[in-house]
Amino acid sequence: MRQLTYAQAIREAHAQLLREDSRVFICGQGVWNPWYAGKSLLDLDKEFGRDRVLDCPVSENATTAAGIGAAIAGMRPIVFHARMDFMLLAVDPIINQAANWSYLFGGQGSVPIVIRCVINRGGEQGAQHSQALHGLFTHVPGLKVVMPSTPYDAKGLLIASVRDRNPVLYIDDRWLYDDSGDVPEETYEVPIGKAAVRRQGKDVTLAATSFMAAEAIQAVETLAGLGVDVELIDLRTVKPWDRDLVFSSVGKTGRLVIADAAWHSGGVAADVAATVTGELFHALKAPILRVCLPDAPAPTSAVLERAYFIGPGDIVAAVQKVLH
Amino acid sequence: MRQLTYAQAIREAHAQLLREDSRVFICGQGVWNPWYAGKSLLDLDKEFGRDRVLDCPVSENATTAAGIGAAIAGMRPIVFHARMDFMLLAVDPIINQAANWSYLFGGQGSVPIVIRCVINRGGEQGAQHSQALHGLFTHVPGLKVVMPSTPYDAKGLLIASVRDRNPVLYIDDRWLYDDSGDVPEETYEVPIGKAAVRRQGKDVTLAATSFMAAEAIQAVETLAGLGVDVELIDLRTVKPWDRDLVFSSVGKTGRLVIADAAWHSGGVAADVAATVTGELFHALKAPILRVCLPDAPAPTSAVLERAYFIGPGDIVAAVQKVLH
Amino acid sequence: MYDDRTWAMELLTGLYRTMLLIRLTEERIAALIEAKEIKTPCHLCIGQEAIAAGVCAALDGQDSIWGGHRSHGHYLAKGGDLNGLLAEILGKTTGCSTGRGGSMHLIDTAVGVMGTVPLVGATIPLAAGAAWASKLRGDGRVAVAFFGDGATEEGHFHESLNLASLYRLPVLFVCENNFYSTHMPLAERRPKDNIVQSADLHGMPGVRVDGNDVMEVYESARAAVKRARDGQGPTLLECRTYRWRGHVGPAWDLDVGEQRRRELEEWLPKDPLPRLRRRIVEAGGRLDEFDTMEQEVRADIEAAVRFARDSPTPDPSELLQHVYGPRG
Amino acid sequence: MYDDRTWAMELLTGLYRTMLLIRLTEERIAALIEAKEIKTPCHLCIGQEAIAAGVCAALDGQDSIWGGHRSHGHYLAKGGDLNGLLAEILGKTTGCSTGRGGSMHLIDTAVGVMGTVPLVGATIPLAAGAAWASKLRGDGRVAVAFFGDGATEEGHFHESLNLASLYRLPVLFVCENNFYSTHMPLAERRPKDNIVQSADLHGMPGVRVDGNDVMEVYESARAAVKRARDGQGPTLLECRTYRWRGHVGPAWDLDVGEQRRRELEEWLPKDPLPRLRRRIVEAGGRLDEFDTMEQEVRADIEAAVRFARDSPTPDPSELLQHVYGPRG
Ligand SMILES: Cc1ncc(C[n+]2csc(CCOP(=O)(O)OP(=O)(O)O)c2C)c(N)n1
Ligand SMILES: Cc1ncc(C[n+]2csc(CCOP(=O)(O)OP(=O)(O)O)c2C)c(N)n1
Ligand SMILES: [Mg+2]
Ligand SMILES: [Mg+2]
Repeated sequence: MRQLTYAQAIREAHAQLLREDSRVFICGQGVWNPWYAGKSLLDLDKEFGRDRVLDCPVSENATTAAGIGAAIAGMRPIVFHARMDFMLLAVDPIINQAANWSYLFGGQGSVPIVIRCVINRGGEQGAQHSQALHGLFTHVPGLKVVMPSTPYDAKGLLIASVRDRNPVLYIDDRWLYDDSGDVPEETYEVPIGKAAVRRQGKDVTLAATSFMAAEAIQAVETLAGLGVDVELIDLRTVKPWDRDLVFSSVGKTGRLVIADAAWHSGGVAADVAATVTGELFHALKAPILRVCLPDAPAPTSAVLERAYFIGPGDIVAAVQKVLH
Repeated sequence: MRQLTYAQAIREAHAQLLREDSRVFICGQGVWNPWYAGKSLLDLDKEFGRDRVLDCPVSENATTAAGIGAAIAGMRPIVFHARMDFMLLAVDPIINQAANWSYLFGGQGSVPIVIRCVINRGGEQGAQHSQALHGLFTHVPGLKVVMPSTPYDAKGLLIASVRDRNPVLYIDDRWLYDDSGDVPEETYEVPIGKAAVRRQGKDVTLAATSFMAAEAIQAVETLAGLGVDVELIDLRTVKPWDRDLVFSSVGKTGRLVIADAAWHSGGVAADVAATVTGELFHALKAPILRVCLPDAPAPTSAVLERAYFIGPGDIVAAVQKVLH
Repeated sequence: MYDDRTWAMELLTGLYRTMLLIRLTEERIAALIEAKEIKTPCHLCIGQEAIAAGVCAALDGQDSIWGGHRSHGHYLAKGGDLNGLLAEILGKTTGCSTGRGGSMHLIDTAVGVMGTVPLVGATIPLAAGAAWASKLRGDGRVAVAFFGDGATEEGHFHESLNLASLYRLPVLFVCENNFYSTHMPLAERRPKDNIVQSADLHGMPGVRVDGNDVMEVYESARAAVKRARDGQGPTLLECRTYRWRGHVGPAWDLDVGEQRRRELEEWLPKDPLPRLRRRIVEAGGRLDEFDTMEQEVRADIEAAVRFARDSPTPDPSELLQHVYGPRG
Repeated sequence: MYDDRTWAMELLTGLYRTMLLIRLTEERIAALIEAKEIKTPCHLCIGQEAIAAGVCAALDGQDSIWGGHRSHGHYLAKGGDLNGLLAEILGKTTGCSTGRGGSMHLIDTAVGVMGTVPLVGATIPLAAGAAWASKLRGDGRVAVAFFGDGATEEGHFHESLNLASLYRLPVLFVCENNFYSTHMPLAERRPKDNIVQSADLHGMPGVRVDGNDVMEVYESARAAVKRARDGQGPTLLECRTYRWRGHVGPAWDLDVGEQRRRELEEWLPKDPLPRLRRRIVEAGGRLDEFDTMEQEVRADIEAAVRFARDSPTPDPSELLQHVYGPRG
């Protein structure tokens, strides 16, 4: 099948959505320039015009809130934040308004917005340009949060997110932009809330998110070489995450490791671990381990970055730990 | 010993801190008027002057960030947010700046600020005036988060928070303001990071936060009546929470219920459950249950509020569940 | 100063009827609060009715309005269902927000009340966004954000004005400057009494209006709406007015002391209703018509109170409905 | 227009030396980036040196400055340690932030560099807070926030100006208007080229300054500092200038096309260094002194590069240090 990179897949989804639905528009900082978005929005402004692809002032709060207002008024905006760190200025409209809107009006209002933000870390950028903050939003009812790890999902989840009538946080990872994979030319949806089994296995369930789901591929191969048969689940949606699939897998393996490249305390990994312990306790044969970032901001110096960020090796170690 | 209400205890701590340390000042909306803060700041402006007790414009971001700047410059500000919901406008300076500051300058900067916010829910106020959002902040390294449930702790934790050299979120609950208890007249600190055993027990460990820790008193009595011997732990600090005490208690009881009046998905309860499962798995005899709010915004209509908020009954039910 | 051709008697009486409906509804709500029949916090707009009435009279049904915590008047002026308002405030399923929103979260999309929410200033950018939608669709609709003087202290007020002006969005920013944010007078919150000046900074017209003169409000709003529909972008209206009751609830709020007492003495005579009433009489309106009108309005309000009382409370089993909308 | 008494030769040569130090350091850093020896993103201030130099010359050692992502110049102008800057950018333990901050997070509290951080506009309220501290302590110190034109689009820019003006805080808001926010020209981000007008809205003096004339910058800053110390509150300086290199990195950034090329042609002749140099020569400065100065500055920079290269990288075992400060 046709191969696209992760960034190209995102760009294609945007283009097809802009083409198929006149209600779709894109706004945010950096959408006219590859500096921020890499190839993921390349020349969309030239193709669809700068009315529908709008590079905005440095006003995260109002840009996001205006997108919310446009969504309530019937549009299908995609608000872009080149870095998730900057989106903290827009937490108020996202949590107080977008997340609550449907409920507090008894379902009479809905906010079909996609708030797209990028995890863009490493490269000695430091603490304020590295944060993976999805764990703040998975706590909040009314929001959906998706984190594709493959080009296929990057396209399919963006399409599903834009077509969903709820506020969806679409989080892509700059470290995945050059990965390639099969991507159909036509539009298709990857259902929100459904995880994917990347590898069947019987010894341990490994549930991973986003970049760690990609890193996990290598880890499970290494483990296979060591005779460990891992079932790898890519969560894809972290709110609401796929209880059925995770439960049935853990029901089978009795062991669970969760890999999420966010801070260790709290967050998605903790919620998955807590939920499984609460509801599947008697199926568990071993402690549930989380492979996450240390509870510290990101440093800059390359030697510290190498110590800070996690990868396949950390996954392998955790899986071996739950087996012995 | 002398009895004070929770609100009076908070007020006394503020007054003593203003008296003992000229670096302390209070700013935020509603500090000159009991409407917002109840008796917890009553007439402090009259006693200490409106330079040091400052009622600010409706500018949560800049007020909080200016407090952070003043703290970096050597003051000991207490920034007040009458409702935690409003503080979402100040998440950027709290997370991007205050939490990261010490680390990214290698310890050369510190942010000795107390950001005090109130959980003020119920009363048919609805979704945007009811949120208990501590779970957003317990995910973030560099922050400390305290949630007193008694007048004694309300005073002692505020004093400890102001004397701490790190950014501390001090979260009090409007539903506790009229509770009374023993409060020494002199200044004292309740150490940050230390939980309190409210009742010794051998059957189940119940770890509760803030208002739920108060509600739990009644629940454990009911349970005692039913012959269930609960060890009740008031976490008091939710970041960093007291691993030693929780671990030793669960090590003894083998059973854990966590009560936190915040949304069920994610948050502190999930982190405690996940951590105990990860590190104390073999001591566990039963699933860890969380007693939390449903994953929904707060409704207004009283009948829905009654269904939405949780209390002793929910705790009792959960404890009985982990016993059978 | 008025363009007299526009002052047909129906318009005048229509404006009066709207203000009367708001005034009497708010007073009825005040009574229900005192009777402890209402629990949800209500921020009454008594004294400020002319702004809601004047602005909404300049709008079409298709146009949208967005409000805040003090928006009973905006809801009613735009044609929001009276029964739905009372039922919502009494926490009933028949409420405009099905009993999930209370006084501070009102909606009636059928008449363009898109939503009122109590985070101060929150709907300023939302209204700009609705205008953005209209500009992209070319549907000719105008959006209005109602907010107070306090809301202008939120940074996103400025961010929103800049966006709306930059993109020439068809939106009216209607600031009801009642000189207070809760207990805090304007002078303790900003160096100058110059909210209207924000417009010039952000490159749009700003008009300072006597917010207790409904005709002046109407004319200014009409001009701003025309500008917006003609694609010339947003306008900021600073409507100067005064809140009679407490920040929240029915109390006359003399508690905040001397200053308020003096100010009230000065503002009560500026009551927008008698002012318009005089004008109508000058224009030949008959006094007995006012009595008929008042009886009709009171009857509607009492019917709405009965409707609300007779309506069922929400079923707790539906607590978790609508956390997510359709398709999710 | 200048008060000549203040233009002692030492002041002029001091200003020149500061600008030269910044220029040559930035060019050296540019070379190290091209040599791939520097990885941390560097936002060079080449062409804008006069603002950092002029403002900081008007400050005392006790005064504090706060910067952003483009702050190498601010750090050096305030007297920040050159070795510490180079070592930080090379990611060494001897860096001013111990290798945890990189180019975008600089600090040297000994000389009043309180912190530079890359969240746009983030230090505007922080500086106001430092000024608040000074007002409460009565220590006579002034705080300066350096930020760009893009930062004025963040709502907290306005919130901060309002707070500072309301409380008469001793703070200077120094906007370096280089007409770009990354690739976006000012005209695509706000309706009017009127940043300075924000000052009047918020009740403080606003001064538009030729940001490439170091003497004009110095005089305006000195007047604002005096106002601040006298308890008269904040001032906004809009210093108009131009960024020569790319938003980030050493490239000349002609990629953004014709407009940039034309603008550069117009701005390169306004280079602040030759302008001051001419002035010094008019005032009787000797040319050979410039050569000596340049040799000295280059020697310092090379020494700093050597120092940085010879310094150790942080020990990974210290990764988790300083997440929390002392006492916790
Ligand atoms: C973001 C936010 N901050 C603070 C509050 C608390 N609050 C509720 S109403 C109000 C006063 C707002 O004043 P103004 O905007 O002038 O409206 P008015 O009450 O005068 O109609 C405040 C500060 C809030 N609801 N939201
Ligand atoms: C809050 C936030 N939003 C967006 C960015 C991305 N960003 C980095 S630098 C920059 C340009 C800022 O322009 P300006 O303030 O004029 O400073 P200049 O780069 O021109 O010196 C932007 C938008 C950021 N760092 N922080
Ligand atoms: Mg007001
Ligand atoms: Mg700029």
